[in-house]
Amino acid sequence: MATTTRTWRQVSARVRTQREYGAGFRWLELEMPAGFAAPVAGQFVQLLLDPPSPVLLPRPMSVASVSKKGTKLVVGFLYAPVGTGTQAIARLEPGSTIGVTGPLGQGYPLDEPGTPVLVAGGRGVAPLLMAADVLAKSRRRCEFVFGARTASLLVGLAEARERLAKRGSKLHLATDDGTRGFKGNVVQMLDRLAPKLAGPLVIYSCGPHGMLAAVARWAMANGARAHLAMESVMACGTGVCRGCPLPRSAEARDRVLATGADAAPLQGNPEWAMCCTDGPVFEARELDWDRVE
Amino acid sequence: MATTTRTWRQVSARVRTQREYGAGFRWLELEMPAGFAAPVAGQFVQLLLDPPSPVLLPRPMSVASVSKKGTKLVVGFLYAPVGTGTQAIARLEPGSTIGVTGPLGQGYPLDEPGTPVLVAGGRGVAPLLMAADVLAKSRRRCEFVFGARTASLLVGLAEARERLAKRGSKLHLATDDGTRGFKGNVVQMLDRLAPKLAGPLVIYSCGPHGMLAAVARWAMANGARAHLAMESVMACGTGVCRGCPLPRSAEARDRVLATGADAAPLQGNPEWAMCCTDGPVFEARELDWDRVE
Amino acid sequence: MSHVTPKSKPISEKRVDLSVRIGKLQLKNPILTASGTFGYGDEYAHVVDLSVLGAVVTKTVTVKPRPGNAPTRVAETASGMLNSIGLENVGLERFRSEKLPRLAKLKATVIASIGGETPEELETLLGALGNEPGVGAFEVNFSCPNVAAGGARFWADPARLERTLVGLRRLTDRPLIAKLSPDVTDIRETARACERGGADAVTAVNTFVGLALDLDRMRSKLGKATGGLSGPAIKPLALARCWEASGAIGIPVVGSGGIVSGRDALEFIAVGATAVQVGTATFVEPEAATRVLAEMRTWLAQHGHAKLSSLIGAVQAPAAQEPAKPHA
Amino acid sequence: MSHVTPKSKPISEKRVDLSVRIGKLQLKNPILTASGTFGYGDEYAHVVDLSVLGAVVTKTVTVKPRPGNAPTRVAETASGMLNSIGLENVGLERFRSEKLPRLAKLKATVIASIGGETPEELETLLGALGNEPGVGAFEVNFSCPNVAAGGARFWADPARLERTLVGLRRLTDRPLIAKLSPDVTDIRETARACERGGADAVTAVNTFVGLALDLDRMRSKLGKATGGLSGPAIKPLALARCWEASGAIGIPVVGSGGIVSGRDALEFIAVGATAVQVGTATFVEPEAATRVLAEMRTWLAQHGHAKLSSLIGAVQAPAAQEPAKPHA
Ligand SMILES: Cc1cc2nc3c(=O)[nH]c(=O)nc-3n(C[C@H](O)[C@H](O)[C@H](O)COP(=O)(O)OP(=O)(O)OC[C@H]3O[C@@H](n4cnc5c(N)ncnc54)[C@H](O)[C@@H]3O)c2cc1C
Ligand SMILES: Cc1cc2nc3c(=O)[nH]c(=O)nc-3n(C[C@H](O)[C@H](O)[C@H](O)COP(=O)(O)OP(=O)(O)OC[C@H]3O[C@@H](n4cnc5c(N)ncnc54)[C@H](O)[C@@H]3O)c2cc1C
Ligand SMILES: Cc1cc2nc3c(=O)[nH]c(=O)nc-3n(C[C@H](O)[C@H](O)[C@H](O)COP(=O)(O)O)c2cc1C
Ligand SMILES: Cc1cc2nc3c(=O)[nH]c(=O)nc-3n(C[C@H](O)[C@H](O)[C@H](O)COP(=O)(O)O)c2cc1C
Ligand code: FES
Ligand code: FES
Repeated sequence: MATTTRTWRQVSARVRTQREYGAGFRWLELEMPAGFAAPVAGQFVQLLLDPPSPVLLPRPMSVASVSKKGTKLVVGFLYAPVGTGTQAIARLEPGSTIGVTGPLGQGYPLDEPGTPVLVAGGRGVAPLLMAADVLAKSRRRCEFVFGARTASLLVGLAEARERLAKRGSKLHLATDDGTRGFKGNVVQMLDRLAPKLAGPLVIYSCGPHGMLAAVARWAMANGARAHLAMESVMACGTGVCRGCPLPRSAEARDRVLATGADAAPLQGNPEWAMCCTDGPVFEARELDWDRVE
Repeated sequence: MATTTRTWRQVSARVRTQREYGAGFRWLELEMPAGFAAPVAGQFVQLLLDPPSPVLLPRPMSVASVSKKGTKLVVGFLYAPVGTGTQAIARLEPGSTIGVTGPLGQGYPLDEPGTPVLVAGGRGVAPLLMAADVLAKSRRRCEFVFGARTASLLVGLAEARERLAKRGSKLHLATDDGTRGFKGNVVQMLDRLAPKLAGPLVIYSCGPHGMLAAVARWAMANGARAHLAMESVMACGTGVCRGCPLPRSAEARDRVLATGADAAPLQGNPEWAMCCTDGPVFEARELDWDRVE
Repeated sequence: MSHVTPKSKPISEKRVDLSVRIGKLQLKNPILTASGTFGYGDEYAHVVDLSVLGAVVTKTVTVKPRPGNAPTRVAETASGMLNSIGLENVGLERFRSEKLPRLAKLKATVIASIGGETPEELETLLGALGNEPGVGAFEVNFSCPNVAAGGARFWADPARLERTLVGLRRLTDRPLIAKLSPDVTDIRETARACERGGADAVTAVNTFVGLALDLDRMRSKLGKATGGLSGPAIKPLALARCWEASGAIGIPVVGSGGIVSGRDALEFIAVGATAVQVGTATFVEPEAATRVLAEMRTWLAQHGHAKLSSLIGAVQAPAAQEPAKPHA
Repeated sequence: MSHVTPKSKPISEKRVDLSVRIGKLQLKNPILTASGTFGYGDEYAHVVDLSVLGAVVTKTVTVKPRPGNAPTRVAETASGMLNSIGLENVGLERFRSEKLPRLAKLKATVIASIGGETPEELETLLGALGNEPGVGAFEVNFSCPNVAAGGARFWADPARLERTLVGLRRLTDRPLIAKLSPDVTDIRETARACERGGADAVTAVNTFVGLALDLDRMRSKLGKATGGLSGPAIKPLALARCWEASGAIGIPVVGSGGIVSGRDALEFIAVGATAVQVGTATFVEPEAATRVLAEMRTWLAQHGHAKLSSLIGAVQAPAAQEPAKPHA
């Protein structure tokens, strides 16, 4: 749920490193100035190219890692240069600057009870590796399901394997075409895996909306809770423009209507949740998955 | 006068070198692909940043040097990064590419009889050094008047001195504040210089419009011919948009009206000459200097 | 257009008087936020000191809460953005009970934007809010391009505008600002109708109707076919309409459309705007409005203008529109 | 808006039929040059093979030669440009004696753009050119924003448009295309008036009235106060107007405004345009029109569309404008 204490700032950050990450993705690390709050897994920032920029609006990007280098906060991103904005970000050299607004939105509630099952699709792996680290710090191991259409799209697999092993978590691979790991999708994998795990399960997931909807439905059908990191086209990223609606479930709608301002401190729209401030992480029961695009 | 045989092309050129040139100016050298005709002194090109560009239109730029490096044509530019477009050009690294449309417009008619006097203001020095080279090749020495408000704005002075000395031409410096050379402007310098030169004089000039107007008036008053490189805001640079008018003199107007299509093969507008195709170099008597901005 | 700025020596920024007046409302400076781009003010309060702005124009409020349009609601275009929010807002009740008190605490000068599908709805709103102590003025949104009923086209009729304003005028003694659509054949006519109806000012302009297609899915990028275009792309269009409107009426004009810098703000003021609104720029840079204010103050000081209000309409006379030397 | 494209296998580019028809005029493809941005055609003939284009629309010609407006005539804006050329052109006589023969040699399909300050002037032009063998169709410029008389606002009156077209209709058997201004409250009304008057098509749209200020000189960047805005900045606005016009009339619409790529062209076609014009893009890249044509052909082949004309209006039904799931 949205909180009224806002900690985000807009700052100018320095590019620390930037490199190819495989499968068409890139890895970007920014050094943040003092005063920028450390993001938690599942939160995002808005990246704004310095002027003159070929695009107008900032680009939302999930936080993929947070670390300290000396006294400096370093924030990492795993991204695909798909269009004008991200391609321009891809050309930034170390030492150059970029605007960052954040941390934004609601991250994963990693303190929920249950057996944590992390379900990643493609580049969704990054925030979940970050979540796995946090869970490990509070001595909770997790099951990490990593799926993709085909083996070559299991982006950053080597790193995932290494980091999860270090933390005693278990990696389960699934590819639609069976080129790596289990042949099938992550939901079929959940079906296989669940009976072996101690309930209740609490799922944290990030990936394409189609996958997230399937995971959400699986969770609701199987009595698990699931927290899903959504995306939407955005303008402001801060809840102001009302540009990033996601359809609330009937249940959430009724709750907003019943409890009014308390349930939705920001604006209390019973019909639509805002991806940027009510999310981007939503529990499965919050959204109407039939209407999610 | 505009010619109907068009030789310009739009090509992609490679940045060979780019460096500071002093007084806030930069020197840019582009390696042209085969098929790009060698520009003559006084002509210009349109530089178009590769997409995604922060500006829409190409930027007109006078050719400041033309040379052959091996089989490659290399074209040089002396420019000031004054706004978004030229500042973006200033960031181009060697090896990167840029679009070039050209050569465009009418250059200096360097074969006119008389004693050549080249009159440069500020960055106007570049095309005139190029003109001096061409004159030297046909064994004509020139008087080179180089003026600026103050000594530090005599951009590329060292290079000018060296190149002109090599060709046996004579450099005359003038600064408004007397910090270098003659104290006064280039027209006062012409007043002093003219009596010592064998008439008729043929002046080639490049610099701010105010200076060019003064030179033009001096030439008309003193029976000299003067060819002045003008500028205008431009869109196409190729005579099509009709966006770059300069006011014709009454004399030119009557001539266009009398001779019609022959006098102005492109469009024959008696009122306005187009900077990009009728110019950018105009003889003093072609324009109405009272209406030049 | 004629050149009227005296060439003066720079002065200290402290000496620059930025105050302007809209009807009875004295503003400490002409920089306002644009409705719908600053929420209800408090969303940005932790990064922007609202009390330094000329005023905060709140999101358009309607009688009933509105959930707004289905996704997708925003799409970027060349130097602009399309939006189809559909007037999502908390409704009159919560606006009054929750939003206004918070703005009062933040010491913002508040201009409340109200919107309705009918003159009656606007009267209901103004009847309820017209004497609220926390509201300095009202902006009446006659120009939302994104609602099925009561949108820009409905309000493009000068007679309807005039009649409606006459009705509203009786309900409040605060200044009434009529926000106009640019999508009309002649904005002078809608502006004049507002003046006749008793408006204290007009805002020129709201967004322009636009469309962007997702070719691969063969449908609009927005959930509705069309949206409203804002941002730098529309600045020249908004500026022309602001200039036309201000030449046609005697009441102040508030400029809006693509303002991103202090220079942009001054361009609107020079063509006749008394105040300006910063909209889309805030999505890019939350502190845009205060930066615009600072840049404007610096420019004025550097150019020796001690009084901003003397620049209003500096470039205005429509007679001077013709070139200096006419020619066949 | 509804999704109608079948997901098909790619086909060979050679199999793509690009032909379209405007009245009696069969065009080999829908890519035209926009009036005023391609001169009289021959200026670009050494870099562009005019015979591969759908048609070349020539610079608007008036009865008498016009010298055009005083400087400055162009100014760049965010993703756009303002122009105030003022219909500089060689006049009817030289157009017929010099320009048309050259275009004929270049094997271009020619659409002659004509402009007038009165219906009578247009009749004079069409009386003289209406049966010229070198002209395939006429575009009547009812929408120049940059002339004192006979400009966009003069022609924004539907009744005047209809009457004038009725008069022109008698003077030629070639297709008549009415080029409309976007600066109207409802382009459906001007479009319908043209259809009633006997036009074979309308072009939507010409440039939008805009203004850019030179703050340091406190005057317009142009010689006249306002100019016409073109380029990518206006694409969403032009697309919306093209979509509205094509939904309102039964005759073809020619799209214009900000088209730079094959995808842009297809967006206009998908919202109902039968052909499109490439304007400002040509100033940036002289070969823009042929590149747009090539990109369009490639897209169609890759998406398995054997017939471009089946895509015209693929995204059109205004009824489908509402979101799938309406909500209060
Ligand atoms: C909360 C959030 C977190 C995100 N995290 C990441 C991340 O960690 N890594 C990453 O690579 N991308 C992430 N994205 C997506 C990223 O923001 C878009 O890829 C980016 O905005 C595209 O910008 P562009 O200028 O390159 O492309 P554009 O030219 O704007 O568009 C190119 C393509 O990307 C699509 N696109 C545009 N905006 C979005 C968007 N907001 N979401 C999804 N697709 C979009 C367009 O429809 C188009 O097909 C995230 C988006 C959101 C909302
Ligand atoms: C024929 C010709 C030859 C030129 N040769 C040179 C040259 O050799 N070296 C050089 O440094 N510049 C030259 N210029 C000027 C150069 O084209 C402009 O400086 C450039 O277009 C500015 O682009 P910008 O995006 O950096 O600035 P903008 O942001 O477009 O404008 C910044 C400032 O430059 C002014 N400006 C814009 N366009 C022009 C223009 N066409 N002419 C003059 N001022 C302009 C603007 O009014 C503004 O004050 C030439 C111009 C022409 C027409
Ligand atoms: C996302 C968004 C929402 C808007 N909502 C409103 C609104 O509720 N009421 C209103 O009068 N104008 C609204 N506007 C219009 C703006 O107030 C402003 O007039 C317009 O965007 C042009 O200014 P700009 O280019 O600075 O954004 C909205 C604009 C945007 C972009
Ligand atoms: C410099 C310039 C001159 C133009 N001259 C004419 C003209 O003479 N007649 C006309 O009908 N349209 C004229 N136009 C409008 C274009 O034909 C076109 O409709 C408009 O520019 C929008 O398309 P674009 O964004 O692709 O340029 C002109 C446009 C520009 C930029
Ligand atoms: S992006 Fe503006 S409200 Fe979410
Ligand atoms: S710049 Fe287009 S005609 Fe000269």
